[in-house]
Amino acid sequence: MERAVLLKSPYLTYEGKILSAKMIGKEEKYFKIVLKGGRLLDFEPGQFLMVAIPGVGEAPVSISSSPSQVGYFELVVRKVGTLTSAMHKLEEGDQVGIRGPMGVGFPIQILEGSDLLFVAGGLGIIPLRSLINYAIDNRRDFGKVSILLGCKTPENLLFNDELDTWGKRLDVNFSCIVDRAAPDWKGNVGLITSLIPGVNLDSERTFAIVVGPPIMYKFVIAELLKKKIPESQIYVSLERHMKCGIGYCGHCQMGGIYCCKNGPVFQYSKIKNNIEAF
Amino acid sequence: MEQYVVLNKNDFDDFIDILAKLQKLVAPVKRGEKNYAFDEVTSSSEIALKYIPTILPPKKYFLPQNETLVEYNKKQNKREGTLYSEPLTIFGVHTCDLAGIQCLNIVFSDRPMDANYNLRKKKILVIGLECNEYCDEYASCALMHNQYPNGGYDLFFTELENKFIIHVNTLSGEELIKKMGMIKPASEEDMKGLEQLRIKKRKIFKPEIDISYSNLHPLFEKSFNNDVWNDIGNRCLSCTNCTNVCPTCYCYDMGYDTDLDMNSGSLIRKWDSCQSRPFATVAGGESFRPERAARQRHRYMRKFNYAFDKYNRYFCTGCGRCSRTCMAKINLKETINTLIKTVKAEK
Amino acid sequence: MSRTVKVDVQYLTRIEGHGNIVVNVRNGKLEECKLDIVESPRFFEGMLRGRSIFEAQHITSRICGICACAHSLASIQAAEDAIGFVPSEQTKKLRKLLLDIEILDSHLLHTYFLASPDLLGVKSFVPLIDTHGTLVRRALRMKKACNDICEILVGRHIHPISCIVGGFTKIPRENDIETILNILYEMRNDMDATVELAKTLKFPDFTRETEYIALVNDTDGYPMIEGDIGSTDGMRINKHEYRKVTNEFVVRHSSTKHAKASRESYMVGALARFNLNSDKLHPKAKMVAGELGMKPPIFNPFLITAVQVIESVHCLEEAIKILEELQRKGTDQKEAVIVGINEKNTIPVRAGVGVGAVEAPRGTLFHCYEVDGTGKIINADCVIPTSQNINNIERDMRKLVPEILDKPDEEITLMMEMLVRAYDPCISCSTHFLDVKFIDK
Amino acid sequence: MRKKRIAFFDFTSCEGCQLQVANLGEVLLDVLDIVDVVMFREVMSEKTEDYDIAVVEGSITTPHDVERIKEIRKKAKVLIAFGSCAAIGGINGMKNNFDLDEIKKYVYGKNAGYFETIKTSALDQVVKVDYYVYGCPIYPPDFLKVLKHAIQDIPYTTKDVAVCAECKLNENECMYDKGIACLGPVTKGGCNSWCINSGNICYGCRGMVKEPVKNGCMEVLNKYNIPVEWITSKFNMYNKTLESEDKK
Ligand SMILES: Cc1cc2nc3c(=O)[nH]c(=O)nc-3n(C[C@H](O)[C@H](O)[C@H](O)COP(=O)(O)OP(=O)(O)OC[C@H]3O[C@@H](n4cnc5c(N)ncnc54)[C@H](O)[C@@H]3O)c2cc1C
Ligand code: SF4
Ligand code: SF4
Ligand code: SF4
Repeated sequence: MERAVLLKSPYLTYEGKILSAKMIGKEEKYFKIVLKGGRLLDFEPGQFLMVAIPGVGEAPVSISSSPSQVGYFELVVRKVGTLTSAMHKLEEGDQVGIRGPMGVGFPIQILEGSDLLFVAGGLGIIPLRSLINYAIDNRRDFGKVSILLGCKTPENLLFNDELDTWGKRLDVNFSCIVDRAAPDWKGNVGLITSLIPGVNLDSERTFAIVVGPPIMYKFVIAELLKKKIPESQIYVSLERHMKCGIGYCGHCQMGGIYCCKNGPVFQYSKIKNNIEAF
Repeated sequence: MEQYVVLNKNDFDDFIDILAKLQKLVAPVKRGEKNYAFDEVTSSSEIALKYIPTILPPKKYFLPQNETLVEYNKKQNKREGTLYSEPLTIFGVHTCDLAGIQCLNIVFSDRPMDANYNLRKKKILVIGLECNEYCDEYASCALMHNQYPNGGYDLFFTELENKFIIHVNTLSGEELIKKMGMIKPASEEDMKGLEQLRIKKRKIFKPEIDISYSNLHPLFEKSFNNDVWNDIGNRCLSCTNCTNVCPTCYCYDMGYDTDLDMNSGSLIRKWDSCQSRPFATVAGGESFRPERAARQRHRYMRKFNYAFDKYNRYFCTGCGRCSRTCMAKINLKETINTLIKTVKAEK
Repeated sequence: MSRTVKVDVQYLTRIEGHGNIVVNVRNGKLEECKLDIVESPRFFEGMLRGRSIFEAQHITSRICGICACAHSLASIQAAEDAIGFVPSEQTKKLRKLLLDIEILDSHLLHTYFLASPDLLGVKSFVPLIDTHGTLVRRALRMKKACNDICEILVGRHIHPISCIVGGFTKIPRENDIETILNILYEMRNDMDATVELAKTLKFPDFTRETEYIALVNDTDGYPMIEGDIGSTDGMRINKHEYRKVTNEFVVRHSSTKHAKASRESYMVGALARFNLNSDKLHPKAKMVAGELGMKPPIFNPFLITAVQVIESVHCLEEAIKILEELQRKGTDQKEAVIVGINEKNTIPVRAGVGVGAVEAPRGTLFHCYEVDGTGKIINADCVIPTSQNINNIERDMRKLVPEILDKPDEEITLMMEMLVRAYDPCISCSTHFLDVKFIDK
Repeated sequence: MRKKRIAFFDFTSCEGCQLQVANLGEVLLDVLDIVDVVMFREVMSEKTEDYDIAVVEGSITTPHDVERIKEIRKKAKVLIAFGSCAAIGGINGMKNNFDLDEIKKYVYGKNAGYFETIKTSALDQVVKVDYYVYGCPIYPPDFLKVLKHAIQDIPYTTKDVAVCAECKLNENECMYDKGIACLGPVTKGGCNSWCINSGNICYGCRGMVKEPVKNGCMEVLNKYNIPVEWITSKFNMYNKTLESEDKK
């Protein structure tokens, strides 16, 4: 066997340096990262990275910060398995391998000038936060902005400080709901779907952007359709098992399309008939 | 360049000897009672010229089961895309497997380019071999239009009574022929012999299923909710054999492996199968194809529906391996026949 | 003398399995002296009942991880004996080869990792990595070589895969034989170094004459896999009568049975084989015996380790001899047996009792099965070398303790441990109890 | 960083899995570079109570075993079930095919009262287990993989894919093609189809995959005309212990 070094390989990673790291939830750790050598990460909200620790593994992780936030980017990782546990051991100054950005993000050009309704369930807030902050940073490019956030319990809420600022802004409608309340919880209790009927929206001007656990989509989308939001104005971001991130390895395939390459952001009208999507 | 030449059977031994000396040579050999496998050979006596599709298709040489993609060394802060490859000649590839290689070629020339596949491929010489008879009842090469050679090789051998007619298809093939002293140009008579064989074959190789090539795609498009998936789903054991042996299945897993020094190591690509449950399971345990029925449907759809949409080509070569290997006797031809019957009835 | 000594070694180390040593000397009088076997009983004989005779090998090889091949071979021999199957010449040769490699492997493990740390004054081989780096590397290399050979021959050393009733499911090809031979040729250098090492080791001086038992036969070869049961007290009986020798009896403090033959106790293993059959050793091994000054009969159990080195040389050379012959004649691949043959009834079965007797690294190992007309096991019995030796070990201990009473406690303890270790006991093997219900036919 | 301190323990077993460690050859020295083996009774006399990782071989078969494993669990930060006996009960579980009193009498005879024995348990039926190394004996590359994860303190899961997958990649002729029953389709892979490569069948020593298909298997047996007992008798060899019992 001859060994050759490939100058270009889609599986090679860049080096990322962790600027800071902290726990922001029971199982979630936040990372602020820069690419080494001043390399810029040119991405759209909704795109993701393949994050690697050599010797341990690699996993898809959404970029949680907005592209308007320059100088560094942010990731939030929940500890569930091999790689994510290893990531939780990383601290400021440590390195990670980065491939990406991968996939198709939210279509900012299409969204601009319209009303936005964000619906986030659980960890869905991690990728959605990128677009929310983008919209807030470029507030004047958009119409009405509403955010609906659902979570299991109040302790599971991430980005508490940021949620507060969103809540305090007069140009953002923010509501939050939990499945199960804690004694000192004063907010809403119930399923996220129960918030939708109360939202005041102009269905023709509104784009709904939904990210959450698999079971959430069916019910949320049904509510949105009841509100007469056109199917073509609903965007979702889907999670699938991914290995290569570039449309080869087959793990993320849903029907004929690849979640990593054709998604993870999809226009609902385009995939509603894909029997493996929801 | 395109030309036909002739090798006398008496010279076949010498031909293989020379071939084996030039670079590593693999060819079908007998494995166990009823099986064959591509394996390294050094003389013609080891080669099974009459063989039914090998346990694994030649894809194992193009897309190795375990392949190093990246090597790293933490202390030296080094990461390198790596390719391990060697010059190789594959002798005796049937037309169905040639089609399989073509399918993989199409897939891996998508963007971003998979350098490992494409560079390795450049080092492989492919010598095809025509089937003059049917392999067995599992084959459906005629339905899939793969019973005749259709490119994808450097040289192609057709066995006539006492000689092989060789079609030279590429420059590499031509160079190889030049190194062989015993090769002669094909005469008109030889060509007539070849033509006659093909005519004879036309009578033997008839579409194995009563459906036209072009109707397969619409058939599968209409079959998402067919009961047949539940039926085979109930029988399937998820042993993953059907996908591993398929010449056009290329799904893979990737994982890092570290050396014992905990410093250096590599990123390895391994074959993976959509028939196993973990394949589409995400953190939290949610599986997107939890039922075997859905996994089986996915396998079929990838062959007859999705690939056709994307590449305008079926990703089934008709080699019959999946049916042959399946211990639950899930049979591709039967499945398609059931679909034909039930989809018609639905209308 | 009014000395009081209490030795209580819990979980004896560097032996296979769990055992404790208890010695009690009060006012110079030996009150208690025993080797407690505290291994959990494993019920192999009980579990075998109802199993097909063709499954016995797979199960009984799991009795012991160190001598899994010997158990396999004894089990197969018993099974084939019971159903009246006669293996081919090639099979017999391959089995002999396998046993040679097993003994080689086991002796190396014992000499280098279990016994030599005592003789070099350390607690284990780990400190030796720094002080005796070449020695440790050599030991690991030799062990790995045996392992690699077993991998080619039977799939793996621990719980061999391809060696079953009827023969081998996989027969080494030409290139396999060549590979193994090369490994063995290369090992000769390391073996020479091992002999040199043995020359430097100082073994404690102690003698106790006992009865020595091993397989004997009338061939020229060193008996390993076929023969009658022979003893230095002049006994020679057919293997089917093994119970006359092993004579097992149950002792309260031990989960293994004790044994006695012509006298109150006897010894099996390398030293017993040497005392009985040394004239049949390979010439090279005989030479090594001379170099080490070993001449039978030897009554010092501490010298078992030295004899193991001699046997290692023998096994290495024997293995090479067998392989060179196979290389000359070639192997017949058609003899490969298909594993399910039993289920396909290609080997006829009949009711009967079969005995397997082979020389395992630690001594004569007996397996005995009674099967019914369908080939199912009705009764099973396995007599393991260590359970035959334990009685003898205790008697050695009883003689040794008074002789070393003038030494400090730690030294006495160490001597006791070394004595037990010298026997290379294999305790998980020997924990089996069977009330003798067996009807000898 | 201090090297992790590893201690080996054995319960009811043949100690073959520990021996597989000694069989690593010179690789063992590389292992000793990254960890401190502080206790390994089979080949070492050193003893200590201070260890990070307990590698435990063998099943739990006596009341004393139960106490001892609980003690080890208390002291160890990480516990690795090492080999089939520890991970799934393994061959010792065959005992559970019999009535406990009956088998005791058969083997002990009139001395049945001397020794206590209980139904065979896998470690995780008694204490919490962090890592599993399957196999009878363990497959060394598998062990090294788990060890590397354990010293980094990150989880490791054996992929839930049948032995058949590896068997096919090794291009073995399938046993079912020869009309012989094989446990490959229901057994967790990772051994590189060791046994089949050497011409034997798979006996299921690594335990079952998460979702074995009962009805599918039955149909296969019918098709090949293989009596169910051939499969069940093999199945009862290694997989009896975990039957119908919950994990800790
Ligand atoms: C587009 C996308 C964006 C994501 N963004 C985030 C994020 O921002 N933050 C976050 O915490 N998580 C995110 N995830 C999920 C994250 O990728 C998985 O949690 C991670 O891959 C688990 O890896 P592991 O090595 O820790 O787990 P493993 O030890 O490999 O396995 C644990 C479990 O995770 C499943 N799993 C393994 N690999 C993947 C995979 N590639 N994708 C999904 N599940 C997998 C396994 O089936 C198993 O059930 C995202 C996933 C996708 C597809
Ligand atoms: S080979 Fe058969 S049983 Fe195995 S996964 Fe494929 S369809 Fe299922
Ligand atoms: S031999 Fe056994 S493991 Fe291999 S494919 Fe057949 S059933 Fe599976
Ligand atoms: S093939 Fe089966 S029995 Fe053999 S090692 Fe693998 S799991 Fe164990």
